[in-house]
Amino acid sequence: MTGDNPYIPYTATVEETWFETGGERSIKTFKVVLDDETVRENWSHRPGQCAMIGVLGVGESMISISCSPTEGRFLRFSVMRMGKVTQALHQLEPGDKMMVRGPYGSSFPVDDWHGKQILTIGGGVGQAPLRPIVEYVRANRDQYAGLTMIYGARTSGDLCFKGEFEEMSKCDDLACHLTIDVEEDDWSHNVGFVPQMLLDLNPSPENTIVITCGPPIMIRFVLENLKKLGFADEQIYTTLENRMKCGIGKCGRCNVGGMYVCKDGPVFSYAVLKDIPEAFA
Amino acid sequence: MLLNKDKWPEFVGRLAGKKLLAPQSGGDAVRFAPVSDGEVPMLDFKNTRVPPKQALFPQTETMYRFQLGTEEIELPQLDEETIWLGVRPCDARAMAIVEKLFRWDIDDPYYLKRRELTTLVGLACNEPGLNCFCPSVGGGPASTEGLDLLMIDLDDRYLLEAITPKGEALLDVTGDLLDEVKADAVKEKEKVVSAAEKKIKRTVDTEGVSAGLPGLWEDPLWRRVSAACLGCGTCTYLCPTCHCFDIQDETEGFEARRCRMWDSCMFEEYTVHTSGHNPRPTRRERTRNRINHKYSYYVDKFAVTACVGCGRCVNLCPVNIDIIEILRQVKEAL
Amino acid sequence: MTEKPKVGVYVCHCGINISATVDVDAVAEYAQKLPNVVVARTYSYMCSDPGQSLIKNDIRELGLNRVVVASCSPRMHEPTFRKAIREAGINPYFLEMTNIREQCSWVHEDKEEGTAKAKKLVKASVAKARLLEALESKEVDAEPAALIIGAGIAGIQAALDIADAGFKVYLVEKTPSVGGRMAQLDKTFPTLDCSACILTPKMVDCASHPNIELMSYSEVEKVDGFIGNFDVKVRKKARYVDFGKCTGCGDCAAECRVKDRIPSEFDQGMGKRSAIYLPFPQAVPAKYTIDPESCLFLTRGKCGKNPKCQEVCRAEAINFDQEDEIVEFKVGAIIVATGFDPFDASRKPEYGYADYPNVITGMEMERLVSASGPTGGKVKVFNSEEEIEPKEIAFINCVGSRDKSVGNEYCSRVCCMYTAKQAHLIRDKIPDANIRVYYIDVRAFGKGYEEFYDRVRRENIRYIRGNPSEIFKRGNKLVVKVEDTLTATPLEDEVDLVVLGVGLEPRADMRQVMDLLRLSQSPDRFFLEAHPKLRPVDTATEGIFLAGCCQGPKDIPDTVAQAKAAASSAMIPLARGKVMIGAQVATVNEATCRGCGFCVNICPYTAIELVTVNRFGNEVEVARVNEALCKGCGSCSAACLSDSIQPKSFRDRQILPQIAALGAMK
Amino acid sequence: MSADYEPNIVAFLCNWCSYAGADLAGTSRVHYPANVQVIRVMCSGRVNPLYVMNALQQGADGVLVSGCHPGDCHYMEGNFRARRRLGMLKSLMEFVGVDPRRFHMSWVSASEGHKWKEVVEKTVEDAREAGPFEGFRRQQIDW
Amino acid sequence: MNLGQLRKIAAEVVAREDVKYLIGWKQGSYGYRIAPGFVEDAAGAAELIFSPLCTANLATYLTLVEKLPVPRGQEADKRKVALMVKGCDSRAVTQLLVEKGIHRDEVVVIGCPCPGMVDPALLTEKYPETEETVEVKWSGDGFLLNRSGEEIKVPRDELLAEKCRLCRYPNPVISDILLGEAVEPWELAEDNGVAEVEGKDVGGRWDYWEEQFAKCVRCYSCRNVCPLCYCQDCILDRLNPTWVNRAVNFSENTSFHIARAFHLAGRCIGCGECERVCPVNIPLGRLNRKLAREVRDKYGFEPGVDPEAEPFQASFKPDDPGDFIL
Ligand SMILES: Cc1cc2nc3c(=O)[nH]c(=O)nc-3n(C[C@H](O)[C@H](O)[C@H](O)COP(=O)(O)OP(=O)(O)OC[C@H]3O[C@@H](n4cnc5c(N)ncnc54)[C@H](O)[C@@H]3O)c2cc1C
Ligand SMILES: Cc1cc2nc3c(=O)[nH]c(=O)nc-3n(C[C@H](O)[C@H](O)[C@H](O)COP(=O)(O)OP(=O)(O)OC[C@H]3O[C@@H](n4cnc5c(N)ncnc54)[C@H](O)[C@@H]3O)c2cc1C
Ligand code: SF4
Ligand code: SF4
Ligand code: SF4
Ligand code: SF4
Ligand code: SF4
Ligand code: SF4
Repeated sequence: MTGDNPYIPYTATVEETWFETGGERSIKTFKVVLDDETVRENWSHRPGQCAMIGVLGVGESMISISCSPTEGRFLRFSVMRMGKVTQALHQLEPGDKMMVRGPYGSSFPVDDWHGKQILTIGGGVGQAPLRPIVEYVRANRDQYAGLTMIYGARTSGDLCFKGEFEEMSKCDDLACHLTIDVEEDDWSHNVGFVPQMLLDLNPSPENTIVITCGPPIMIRFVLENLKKLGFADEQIYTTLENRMKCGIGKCGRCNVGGMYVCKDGPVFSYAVLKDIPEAFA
Repeated sequence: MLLNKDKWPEFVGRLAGKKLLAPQSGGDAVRFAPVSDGEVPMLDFKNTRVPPKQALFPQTETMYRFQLGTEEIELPQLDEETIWLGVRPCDARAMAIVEKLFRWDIDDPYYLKRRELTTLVGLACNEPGLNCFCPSVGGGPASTEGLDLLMIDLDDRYLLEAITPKGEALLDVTGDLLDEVKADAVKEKEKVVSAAEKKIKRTVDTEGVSAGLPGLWEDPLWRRVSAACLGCGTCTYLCPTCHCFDIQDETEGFEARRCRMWDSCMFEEYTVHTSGHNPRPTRRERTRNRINHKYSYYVDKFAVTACVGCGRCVNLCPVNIDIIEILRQVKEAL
Repeated sequence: MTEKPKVGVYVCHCGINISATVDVDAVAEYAQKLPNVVVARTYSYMCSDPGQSLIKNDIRELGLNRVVVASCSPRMHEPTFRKAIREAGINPYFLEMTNIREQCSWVHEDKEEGTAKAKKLVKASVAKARLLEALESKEVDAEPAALIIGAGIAGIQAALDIADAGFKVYLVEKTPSVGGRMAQLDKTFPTLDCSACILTPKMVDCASHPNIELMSYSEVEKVDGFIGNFDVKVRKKARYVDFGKCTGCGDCAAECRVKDRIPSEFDQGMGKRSAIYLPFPQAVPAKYTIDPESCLFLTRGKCGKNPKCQEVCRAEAINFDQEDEIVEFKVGAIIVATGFDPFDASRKPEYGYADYPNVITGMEMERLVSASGPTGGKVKVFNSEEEIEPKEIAFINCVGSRDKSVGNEYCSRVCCMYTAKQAHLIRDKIPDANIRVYYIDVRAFGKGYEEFYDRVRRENIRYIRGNPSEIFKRGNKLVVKVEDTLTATPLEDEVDLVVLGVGLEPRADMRQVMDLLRLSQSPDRFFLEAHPKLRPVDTATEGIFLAGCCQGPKDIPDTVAQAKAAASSAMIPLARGKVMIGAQVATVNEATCRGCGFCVNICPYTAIELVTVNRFGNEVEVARVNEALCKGCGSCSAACLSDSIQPKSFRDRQILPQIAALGAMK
Repeated sequence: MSADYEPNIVAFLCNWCSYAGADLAGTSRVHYPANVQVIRVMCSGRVNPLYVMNALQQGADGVLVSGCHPGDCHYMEGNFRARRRLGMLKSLMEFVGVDPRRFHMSWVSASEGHKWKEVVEKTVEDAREAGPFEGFRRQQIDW
Repeated sequence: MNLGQLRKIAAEVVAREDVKYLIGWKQGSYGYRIAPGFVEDAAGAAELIFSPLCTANLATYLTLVEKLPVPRGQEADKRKVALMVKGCDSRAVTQLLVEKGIHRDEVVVIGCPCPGMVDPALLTEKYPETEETVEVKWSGDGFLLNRSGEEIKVPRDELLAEKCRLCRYPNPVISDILLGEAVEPWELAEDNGVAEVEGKDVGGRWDYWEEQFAKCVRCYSCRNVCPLCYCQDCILDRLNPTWVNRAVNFSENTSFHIARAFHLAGRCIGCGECERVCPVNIPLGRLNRKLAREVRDKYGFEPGVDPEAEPFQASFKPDDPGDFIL
């Protein structure tokens, strides 16, 4: 039964880890490689999908896969330390085993977006599911019109993937806009909330797809502002993070209205989501 | 086929060798319990408090075992064939309804394996309970859906109808105890069944409910009907169609297992995000979700209502939150 | 705790102390396989320098972050190993000790059994060690000042000692003068020193000491904080006399319109005073005070045309507009020296204290024999109408002491002796008096006491063993009804004067002080000390000490001894200038606390209080621990139903795995 | 019940009296059975009564809680509190059918090494008589 | 009690500015059922009843309200909740006051002296439930049923609920408004349930409870309905640390029940709700009553009668029984 038992995780080995942010709710990134070669070869995920990762004896958590399949045959997870499972995950060091099952959920329809301008708007750990898009677009540069990234956090210490932005800003048609909530020394980028920065940048809705991800309150205001800027519902995508246990549409708790976030989501077009009353609860 | 009731003990005897469960009265609450060898269960009860959904979806199921510190996973042995005797049609229907979910998209190996190993022998209801309303939701006191074999009590004999090959197999091993069905028995059956249907009083018209529910999202009725809710698990744990579960790792020394257990959308903790944010923060949202799930979401996904009208939640809700009454109010509000 | 636990296990041979009964190598081998254990070693003496170095090296080289030492009792070497691992750079609380000597190798004979048990214990220690948390003990500054409440002999003595040591003392006295009960005494047993002669110099010192800020006629209103850092608020009551201007001449009192009409507290109501008064001639400070309850001007708003006192005071010190003044200051330690009340004899109606003027208390007798007393030292009593010198005098001991019927089971410790003293003084003044003492037992336990008692008995003072049942009047005489229990003869003894040897009781207003400082009472209702034997001057609250009769009845020598003890204890934090706040304290999970306050009731150190916090706009009450007061006993935690309060290092989530480890393996 | 059955006992000892008493037993080389495993807590008042239940569920056959004699508690009254709580627990456990021989409480002072030995012997003997407590075991269930 | 008076007073109370709503009993959806009623206006007040079927203890709702985050700039609603209580319910309120689960100024307590409730199980056994609503009243020394127009008088002893047979406080111990006349407390019955268990030997008791606890589905109704189980995060289903595994089996269920009963020692006021709501009929009351009796007999303590009392579990007496100590 192991083979077709969707609840059985694969073993993977942690190759590298580093902290993205510090503090009580630190975010740690894991680069892991699936142990079994066939499994590794057969694994294919798309930007936006996630996986159930965990530690045997403690439990599992749904975490976005924060790398693009174009990056190589490994997986990356950026995990914020929240509770029981994420705490156990944080204790993993290179060489330790992590249990992984997936990939799960819907993905961003990146192939439908060919020729379009891509705008990502992220907040905090919400950048994790956006990062694969950025990477995917970078890897397939010629197929997209361009990419703009807006990313903010409370403080500079709360920004994930900091090292990568430098490099990114060097590419001429990739615009990378960073912001933090309050003024800090040695901060050369913007100061202010993400939704406001969006307004300030005033991107044109034309031929553009927006993907936003972050804390519920940020999303709410970003959506409002996108409306102001003239974006249509169909142009906007976001992800939801409801609580889930099984990841495969059985355990019941992740539903928003009639949708299961683990199956029908986590990626949703705003056109769909706006009619689901529970989605922004 | 017909089985004379005096041959009932012998019939039961023939089933020996497989694990047999039947309703038994423990104190004043009837429940399914294993039948020991030589024991003859009498099927003279209305319905069990706890539904037989546990046949396929045990309250706690070990998904796999492992030793702490290793990654070797061991699956539980699922190979015992069981026969559940005296399953009421609504409960069997419920199992069929839930199976749709467990088969949807990705198969749930545990549920399906258990279904394979289980033979469900039903018993039609001649005396429906006060809160039975199966006809309102597409069922009936002699519904066969989900069953392998249905028995209908015709006073001194049982009428046995095989529904699936598994049911037929049962008739095969007991063939010598059975008589062919004659017209009188068929007539009698019809009489019994329609009499039973007539005894169902607390019915409710569910026409249009599924389509109409989304429009009632913010209706004041939800607050009204949920105000008294205690947020306990009674209505959901005892509901034959409720199927939500929690997954937990449990350890004992170095031994550990990952298991799943019933969960309930009426619990506050059910949807709480780790951050503390709860998308369903009050009993109003939770009650609304329960009704919507059964009468709208499930219908949209699987074209069937996830309520079989067994009446358990009505009987046992400690504070008289009555799904029949809620449906009436929903109808009114439409 | 984010890092992965990396445990090192160190099993000690302790020479052969352990290894004779425990196969230490087997234990280490076993430990090596436990989850998160990086290294397990044995060594002959773990506590030795090389042993400690072994641990330290592993910490540095293998990156250990948890250490389990399986050796002797933690009561022995926990500090040693804590220090060692701290030196190697990890938090000292990342240590767990396994006792395989005192509670294993030394008490078991069978090596197999001993080894098996040692393994289990190590396993439990590893289970806990993985979950240990880093703790910091904090040090905070201590204010180099002390507050002393009550200026009887206890308070005075403590104040002088602390002040002499160079610390600031705030001495707060409720009444207008310092001195307390001792000032009321005539001579003191057993040496018969004149009380005033030995006390007055100390009172004066107190007032003039540069380090003592004396606040008489004042009361402490509020005390917050903890050892080293108490915030104190004192109310200086209005005296209506300008403290700076009053010269203490007394002209005012002499002219007061209610002169000699107000019963004097000092003279036990036997003498009279004015509304403006000095409690007694030697009072310190020698400043007058207007009693607002008897002053005509203050009670009626009018005193003749003009208040007389104001008219006569040449220093112009009288000021009726004066108001209470609140002063606030900070101290590092507090001494409570609020003393006692004499037992109220009217609570024993059978003795007729309230009915007969010639039944008096010992305290009244003190004033009566005193040369400065209301009678100028002449012993005379009113026998109905006439004033006589009593010839037949009976003392009764144990009035209000050792007496369940009034709720005082204790012995007051001074009555036997002061009765003897007073009998002696009367013998001096009325040589032909017939004096007897009714007693239950005579307790003369102090230095020189038995000798003194013997001397008094030889002065023709009869001691009759018996507890009088009744006193009534017959003609001009009082009749003491009693049974002489030695001869079993019932007596009806006719006397002129009965002196009741009243016992000592807690101050009537001590509840206020208890609430103020959150102190507790012992069953005798005096203040409860932290430990009856080993910490007799400490209270449950660190930094608060007891001196004198507020802790229990005692005589002057004991009072002074205790005052000096309290002073030296109080000076410890003052002298160090710092206090340590324990690391192993309780903490509250405010998210789950239901604010029931069980823990608040339970904490013997009043370390917990309920505070109101804002939970997403809702006000909820939750418990909060004052880490400076908490001692980490954990009693609160066992009563918290929602497990919201947990002592660090002994949390449920640290102990439960320990239990599991001990249970699981047979 | 096999003749060589050795009960497994978990004991909770307060740091100041009972743990010290047990240490004294060691220093005085008093011998006693090896069945008792000690968990040190600061005060008997720390012992959450549910520890007793938990220990039995996790595989102990008997549980002992020991603290200072009344009036001797290092924290003044922790042992009084333990007495009330654990007394209630004992009644409850007995009512539920847990053999009372499985749970004991004692006062052992720091100078009572010999008493500690007696307490251990009594606890072990009682637990032995009560037999293995399999009924309540966690690991036995549906594993 | 006069229903008119009840409804009038209820209407007055809910009309008050400082009252959010009133919780009382109203006719349920069918048969003998009674439902808790949350009354906000006079129309709602007119539905209130008080009858021998009003067994439910509404005090539990005092602590069951979800405190939602208050939007910025808004104030939390601090108005009072009015609550109808019987004798036993009023003890729950009192105990809540002792434990600061609520504060006195947050409630308006409307006391209903209670002549004793009907046991719904006994009632349905004798007179099966119907879909029509049935009115039950007190009448003289018994109960009066009105089933489809037919009046049936049943002697009190036949139907009296067990908790009422053992009730010492039929009159509210605390109330702001008292409806009707105080009732005369009656003679207490023997606690046969507890005695039955006590009559068994230790092994017999274990077997008895094993059978009972094995039935439990851990729906947590018993806990949720209990007015004194109001922890934000109950230890019985908490994960870190785990006291009781979420797996449902005899071992975990036994822990669950021991812990629950223990948590209620000296706090349970005997309203019998846990036992009433248990869907699988586990006689939970026996556990609680046994402990309540110990607390009363051995420790001289009765919870829920004095709002100023020190909580039993947070206090001690130097002479508490200690005869079990070695
Ligand atoms: C689609 C999706 C993508 C996510 N991506 C990321 C990511 O990239 N990085 C990241 O840091 N976090 C992500 N999260 C959130 C992450 O799953 C939770 O923070 C995590 O499960 C917390 O588990 P815990 O055991 O540490 O917390 P606890 O509070 O101790 O949780 C206990 C149990 O509850 C479950 N649980 C609690 N909250 C959640 C939740 N929000 N979702 C699912 N299960 C929950 C856990 O499975 C666990 O068994 C994502 C969630 C979803 C649904
Ligand atoms: C009749 C009698 C005779 C005695 N004879 C002798 C004897 O001969 N020899 C001997 O050794 N002992 C004798 N004693 C005992 C002796 O009186 C005491 O030992 C001694 O007085 C105790 O001193 P103290 O400072 O503790 O208390 P106290 O003298 O009572 O002093 C306490 C002081 O605190 C003040 N105070 C109280 N409450 C407050 C407050 N809230 N705020 C501020 N100030 C407050 C009081 O006003 C008082 O000034 C005798 C006792 C009695 C009753
Ligand atoms: S509806 Fe009834 S049974 Fe369901 S959770 Fe609410 S109170 Fe419990
Ligand atoms: S919702 Fe109620 S009536 Fe419907 S199937 Fe579930 S328990 Fe039965
Ligand atoms: S006992 Fe527990 S729940 Fe109650 S106030 Fe204290 S910490 Fe909070
Ligand atoms: S651990 Fe002890 S001292 Fe600290 S708060 Fe709790 S009861 Fe008080
Ligand atoms: S109500 Fe009954 S079934 Fe539900 S948890 Fe309580 S005892 Fe178990
Ligand atoms: S069982 Fe205990 S922890 Fe749970 S809610 Fe009740 S009192 Fe609180």
